[in-house]
Amino acid sequence: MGTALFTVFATVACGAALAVVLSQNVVRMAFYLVISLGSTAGLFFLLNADFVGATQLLIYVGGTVVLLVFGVMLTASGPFLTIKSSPGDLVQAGVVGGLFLGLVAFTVLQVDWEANAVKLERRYGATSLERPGYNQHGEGHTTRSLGAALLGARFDKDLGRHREQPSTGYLLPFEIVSIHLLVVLIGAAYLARAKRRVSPSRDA
Amino acid sequence: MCGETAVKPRFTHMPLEQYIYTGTVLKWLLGLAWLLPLVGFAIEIFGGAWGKRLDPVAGGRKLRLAGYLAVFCIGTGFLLSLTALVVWKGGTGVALMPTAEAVSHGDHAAPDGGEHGSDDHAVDHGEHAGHDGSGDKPQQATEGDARGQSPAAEAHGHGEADAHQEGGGHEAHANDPYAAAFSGTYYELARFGNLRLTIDYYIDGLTVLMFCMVTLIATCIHIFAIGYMSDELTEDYEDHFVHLSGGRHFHRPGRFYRFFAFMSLFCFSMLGLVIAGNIFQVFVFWELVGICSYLLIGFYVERHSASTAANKAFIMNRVGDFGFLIGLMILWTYFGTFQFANVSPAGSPDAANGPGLFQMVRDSRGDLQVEETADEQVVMLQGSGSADDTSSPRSIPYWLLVAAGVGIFGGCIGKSAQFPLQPWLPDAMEGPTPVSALVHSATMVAAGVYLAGRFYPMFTPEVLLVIAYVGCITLFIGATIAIVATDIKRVLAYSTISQLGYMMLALGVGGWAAGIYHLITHAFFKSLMFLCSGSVIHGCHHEQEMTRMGGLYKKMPITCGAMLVGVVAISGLAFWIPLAGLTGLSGFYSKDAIVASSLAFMAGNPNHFLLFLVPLVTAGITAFYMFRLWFMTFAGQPRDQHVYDHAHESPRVMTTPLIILSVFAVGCAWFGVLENWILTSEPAHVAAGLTSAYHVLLTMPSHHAIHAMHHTAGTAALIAAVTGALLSAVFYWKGLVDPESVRKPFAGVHHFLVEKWEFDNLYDVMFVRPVHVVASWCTAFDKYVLDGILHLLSRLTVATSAWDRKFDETVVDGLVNLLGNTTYGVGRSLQVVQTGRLRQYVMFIVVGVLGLFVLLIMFFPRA
Amino acid sequence: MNETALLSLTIFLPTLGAFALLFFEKKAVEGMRVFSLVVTAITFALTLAMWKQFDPSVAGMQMQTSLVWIAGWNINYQLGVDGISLPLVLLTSLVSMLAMVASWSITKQVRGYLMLFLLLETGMLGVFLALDFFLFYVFWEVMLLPMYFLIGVWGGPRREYAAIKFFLYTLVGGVLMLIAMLMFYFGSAQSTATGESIFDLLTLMEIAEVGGFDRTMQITAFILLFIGFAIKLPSFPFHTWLPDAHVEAPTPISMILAGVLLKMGGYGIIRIAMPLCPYGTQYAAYVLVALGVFNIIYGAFAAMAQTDFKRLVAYSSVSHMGYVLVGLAVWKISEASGATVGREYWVLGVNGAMFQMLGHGISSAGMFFMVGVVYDRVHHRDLNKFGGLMQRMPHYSGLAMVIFFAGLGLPGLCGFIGEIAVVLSAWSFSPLLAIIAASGVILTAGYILWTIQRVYLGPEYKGPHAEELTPINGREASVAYVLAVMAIVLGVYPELMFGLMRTSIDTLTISLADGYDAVRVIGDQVGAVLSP
Amino acid sequence: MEGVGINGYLGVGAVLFVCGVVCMATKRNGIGVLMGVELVLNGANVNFVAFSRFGHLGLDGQVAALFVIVMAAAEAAVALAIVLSFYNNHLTVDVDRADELRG
Repeated sequence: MGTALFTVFATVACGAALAVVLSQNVVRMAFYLVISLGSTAGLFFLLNADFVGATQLLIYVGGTVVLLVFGVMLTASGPFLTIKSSPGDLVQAGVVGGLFLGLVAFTVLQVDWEANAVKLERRYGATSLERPGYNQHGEGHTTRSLGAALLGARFDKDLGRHREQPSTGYLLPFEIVSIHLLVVLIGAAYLARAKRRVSPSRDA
Repeated sequence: MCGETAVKPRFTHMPLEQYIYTGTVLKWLLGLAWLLPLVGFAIEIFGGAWGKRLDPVAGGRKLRLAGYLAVFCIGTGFLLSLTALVVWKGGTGVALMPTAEAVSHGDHAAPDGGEHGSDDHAVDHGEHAGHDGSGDKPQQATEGDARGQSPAAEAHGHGEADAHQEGGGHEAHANDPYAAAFSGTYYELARFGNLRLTIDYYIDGLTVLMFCMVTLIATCIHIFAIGYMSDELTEDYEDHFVHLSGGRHFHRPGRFYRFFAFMSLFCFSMLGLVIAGNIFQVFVFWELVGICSYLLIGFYVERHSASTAANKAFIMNRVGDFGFLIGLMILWTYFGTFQFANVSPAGSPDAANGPGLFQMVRDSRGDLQVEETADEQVVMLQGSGSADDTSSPRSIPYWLLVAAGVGIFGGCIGKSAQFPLQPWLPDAMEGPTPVSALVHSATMVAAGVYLAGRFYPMFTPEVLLVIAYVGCITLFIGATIAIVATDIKRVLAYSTISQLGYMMLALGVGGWAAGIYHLITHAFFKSLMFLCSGSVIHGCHHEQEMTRMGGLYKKMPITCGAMLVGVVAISGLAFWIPLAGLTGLSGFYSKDAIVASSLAFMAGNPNHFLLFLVPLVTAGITAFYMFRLWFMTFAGQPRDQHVYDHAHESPRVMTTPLIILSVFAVGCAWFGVLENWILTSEPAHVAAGLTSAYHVLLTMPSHHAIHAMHHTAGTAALIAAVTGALLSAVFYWKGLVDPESVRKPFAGVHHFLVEKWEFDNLYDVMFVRPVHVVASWCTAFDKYVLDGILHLLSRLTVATSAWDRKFDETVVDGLVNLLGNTTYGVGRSLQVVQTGRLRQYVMFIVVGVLGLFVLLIMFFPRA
Repeated sequence: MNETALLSLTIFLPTLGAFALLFFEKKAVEGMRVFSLVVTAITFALTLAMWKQFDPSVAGMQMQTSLVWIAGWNINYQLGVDGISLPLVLLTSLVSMLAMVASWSITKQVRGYLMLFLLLETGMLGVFLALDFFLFYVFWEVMLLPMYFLIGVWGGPRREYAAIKFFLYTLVGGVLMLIAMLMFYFGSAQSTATGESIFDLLTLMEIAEVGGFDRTMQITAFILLFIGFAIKLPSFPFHTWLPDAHVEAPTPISMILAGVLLKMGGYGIIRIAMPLCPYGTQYAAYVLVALGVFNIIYGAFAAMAQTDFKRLVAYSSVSHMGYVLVGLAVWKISEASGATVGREYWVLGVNGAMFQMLGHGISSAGMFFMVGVVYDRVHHRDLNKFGGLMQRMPHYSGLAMVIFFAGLGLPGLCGFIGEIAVVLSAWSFSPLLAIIAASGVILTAGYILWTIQRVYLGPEYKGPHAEELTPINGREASVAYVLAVMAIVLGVYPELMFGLMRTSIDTLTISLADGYDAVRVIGDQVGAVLSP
Repeated sequence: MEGVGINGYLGVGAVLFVCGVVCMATKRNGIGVLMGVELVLNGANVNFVAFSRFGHLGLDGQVAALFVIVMAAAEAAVALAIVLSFYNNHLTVDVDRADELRG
């Protein structure tokens, strides 16, 4: 069941991503992108990362892509919907991309994950796979732990254990990201405000 | 230093006190006579210049004082010289008057051989002081001290000469020239260890004789010059020989005082030359007479010909002096002294100065001591001149002695205008006539002969042969040119050259006394003739061409007569006078002696027959051209009426000296006094002659041999002279043959003679022009090569600095720029990558990551 | 007066005078001239006082002064006078004084001229009196600069060229001397008692006398020093600066140049090059004599071809200074034993050379002055455009002839004694060279008489400005008379100077011979042996 | 684990990543480029979460993924603003025209 689902989601995600690449129309690209991102969210679910998957759907599929579509709408005035890449570029990028894919695949395959896991167990103890902070077997229970981690407490690591020092939380990054988002929003708003200063002929 | 040397302690025939006394008196008498003209010179030159400035108007009259002062100086000098003669004669006990027996020998008035009956050196010892005139007592000579022979003894001995001639086996005794000599130092110029440069005196018979002769003649000439130069007394002298660019004649103030100043300076120099006790001093005064001659020849400084002639005279003399210098260097190096001879007896102040040249080179018999060393012949020197190496007897290589002799004789060649340096003398006639009379006939040019005679002991037979031949060539050249010369003074000048040649010849062939004899007689009659010519020139208003004269005997009888005396004297004519036998004027005797010497020489050396034939023939030529001169000037008809009309006899101030000189020209050789006098100074080795020499087979005639030839030679010379005189009369008096008709077939020869044997042209081509060429080469070398190198260097430096600049600009700056440019260029080249194209950047990133991974995998393989 | 202060005072009095000139008003030209003349006259008087205090029988240095100057390098302010330097000092101060009298004709920037002139005199006197090599070198260079300006500012039309030529030549010489000086400085360390390097000439001479400098060093140093001094002398082929410098220099400077500066070359050789390098001297003796002889002939020939009056006199200087070279170097050694032979002749030669320097100092200064007198009037020097001066200026011409005859080497005048002494000494060294040297008398007579004929004799003056040919004035006559009288005095009474020089030169030759022997005998190891 | 192991997820991440890169490299449309970026980030997120699941990171990988998502959102906003601004200036979204910084 899991394998089948994975196969479906993986295939869809990869195919949509490929479609994004190959598509020339920006609107279609946006559509395929939504597909791809959605499928990835499915993969997250398969990986027991329910909160992340949800966030993926909400923010990515529901927010970011909408944003992109707005961008398309704001800019794509007729002829610019389709800006064709040259086939040469495509081939060049394809080759390079293929090589890169091969490299990454090679790297991934090089690692003996089983041995690695054994090694890690030996270092951190056999309890490494225990998930004291959330329900290990039930899906969709990571939310509480994640919220605590973002606030600085690592239930997933420290709960029920004796540690001289508590494990590192993500409170500070969280705050930074908050401010960051605020700044970005203001900056985006500033950048995007409409002003026509330059005549089009200048870029001819 | 000298006391223990090989030279024996000297002693003269007079006691030490007498030597010192007489020597001191002579030293100061002659020294005063010598220095007086210098004082005169100083007063004349400064007084003249100042007097003229102070009083330009009346200056002319006062300037005459300069002439009187000069006459006073030289006249006093003459009186002092006479006094010196008396002192010398009294002090040394020399007898000048021959015995009555000798006088009766009219055919040759002077007893010249000193033969004695005995086979030994029968000499009169010097110790017998006070034997004046009676030193004829033969005495046994001890070995080595053959000195102090009184010439009177010879005179006496001569009477018996003929009787002993056949006896054979007897040899002529040696005269001791040091016996009647005094030497010492006036003044030391400089001294370096044992090397001394000094002003010395060497007073012997010859010195005294020369002093008397020079001062006497100079006095006469000075007196004459007062008259002759009187036209210089004006403030506005017009020189007709100088044409200015405007065509006018040259006007200048008279230079009376300057003339006499130079004359006085000359007298000083000449007397210094005569009194000189060393060869260096001779050189000093040699140069000084040369410069006086220069000044006097160039007296008319505005005449180009005069200044050129003066230059020529001085430079040609310098050529001779070059030889002189070489001689000096050799002598100085090997002898370490310049002194002729140091005759001061032990105990006198100058005795410590060591032996002189003559004493070193010749032993007490007057012989050279030649030794064979491994590779050369050397002459051993007697005594030692240097304290450095008294241990070993010093010697001089024989050939160097010859070289030294030839070198010194080179100076004589220049000064006495001998071949090949004779051309300056005729040109020297540019000077005023009294100058020609004094400087260029009687004294200075004779100084060469004097020096050759004085330096005689240093001459080896080879040198004598050179002297003889030089004299022989010269006398012939001079005589031949004189035949064709028409300028009255030039004729006399060539005649002077010729006569000087005779003197040299005489010295060269061993007739020492004959040469000096002729020097004295010639001085009298030649200065007489010059003064006569001066009188003529003065009377004819500076006309010197004989072709415009003639018949002047009526206008100027005294001059004419005096000139005739001179002409007869120089021609060597003699007359049969009933009571006295064959009697000639002074020249007859001296020339007779010369011809006899050369004949004797030829008898000993048949190869050198020219040395007899040439002078004999030239004796005839001499008579010819001298009579030609007289006939053309005084006899016959006037050739130029204008000149004749204005001619007049000279005033008494000029004729009186003529008469005085005439007297001496006639009679100075009579009674044998002169020859005796000369013989007192004859070098020791002359009398005996020499049978073989070291390098050339030469025989020098002894007195004996010469005497044997006397009659033959005298007769031959007389015949030649008479022939010449008659021939001259035929041509120029009686006009029986027109000279032109003879000249025509010999036009080439005539031209050659008129051109003075082409010497001037030859020298011009051979020396003058090459010198100028070399001079210009030197300048060009400096200008183009040395300066060229310098400029090249400077240009190179500039170029180098330019390169340096370039180097800086290109290489050094270039490197820096290259660095910048390369960086820039790399940047530029990377610019290509910086396309600004976003997509490409992405590609780069990917490729870069790929590359990094590949590198990581390759170089950091998994452990 | 205090002996030691005397020398310093003599040297620096002109400098003080030069500074005192600053206090004159600019307009007071005449006052400045008179003042300078007084300064030079007092300097001359001081040198006469030096002469009076000098004891000619003592060979060594007298009136020595020695003060530490730069202690770190052993440089001392060391002065002294002996028989070799005293005559030249006298000559220097006399010629300077006369040249100052002749300087009245300078009208351009008088103050500057006079100051430089006086500084120049300081330099010259210092060179002759210094006993420390470094001090000598300093004075040598001190003298150079004023001369450069005197020629370059007050000279003739090509003055810059001449001045630079002079400067460069002399500077090159100075540099060579500097190299040699340092060679001795560093070479002396192993021979001094304290093991220190020194510049003290006297001590260096003592070291050289016992063979403290090895052969190679002596030869090298001698060549360097010799070239340095030969430039000044001047000797072929380093002489071409001389004619140009003379031609362009104003008359008084020409007098100084010929009368004094050239002597420094000779003095340097005899005071420094020879005593410090006895072996080198002997090694090069033949070359030196040959060079000197060549100078005599070459200079005479070159003089003969000149048409510029001053240039002629300049070349005659080259010729005359050749005798100096000959006289100094006629040092003969026996080929077999190596010992000095005929030292008397060498002594004569050195004496002759020294006297030749003095005589030439008088006669050439006089000749240049005589040229200057006529140049001041007619402003040209073309020999072919003169003539008849004897008529126009009889007084002047008479004096000129005396001085020219002195240059000609006429007996009784100063030129003769030196020449004859040198020539007489030469035969024992080398007959061939002696003969060639003697032949110079002919050429000398040739060019001098020809010059006299062209300038003074003849009927009329051929050049421009004939109306300017006025008789010489009293000032000019006084200079000419002093020179003419000096020429006669030295010619007639040479003992005046020989008496001063004799002992010193005698000692010098002995120590040179010793120095040569020391090196010859013990060879190169001597330095090692002697070092403490 | 049942089903696919970590390799599968990593492979998907890699594919997504490469697709994003190729997308960035080929799209001339600025929006397209942005989409490529999103894909890349997404690929990375897959990896994070996969390691969170299969490794010893605990929730760290998920937290990182969350941050990436936030970052992506912010980035998208800003990039979109830039694209708009670019469009305003050039009247196009062709990134090849944006070569003002060309060297």
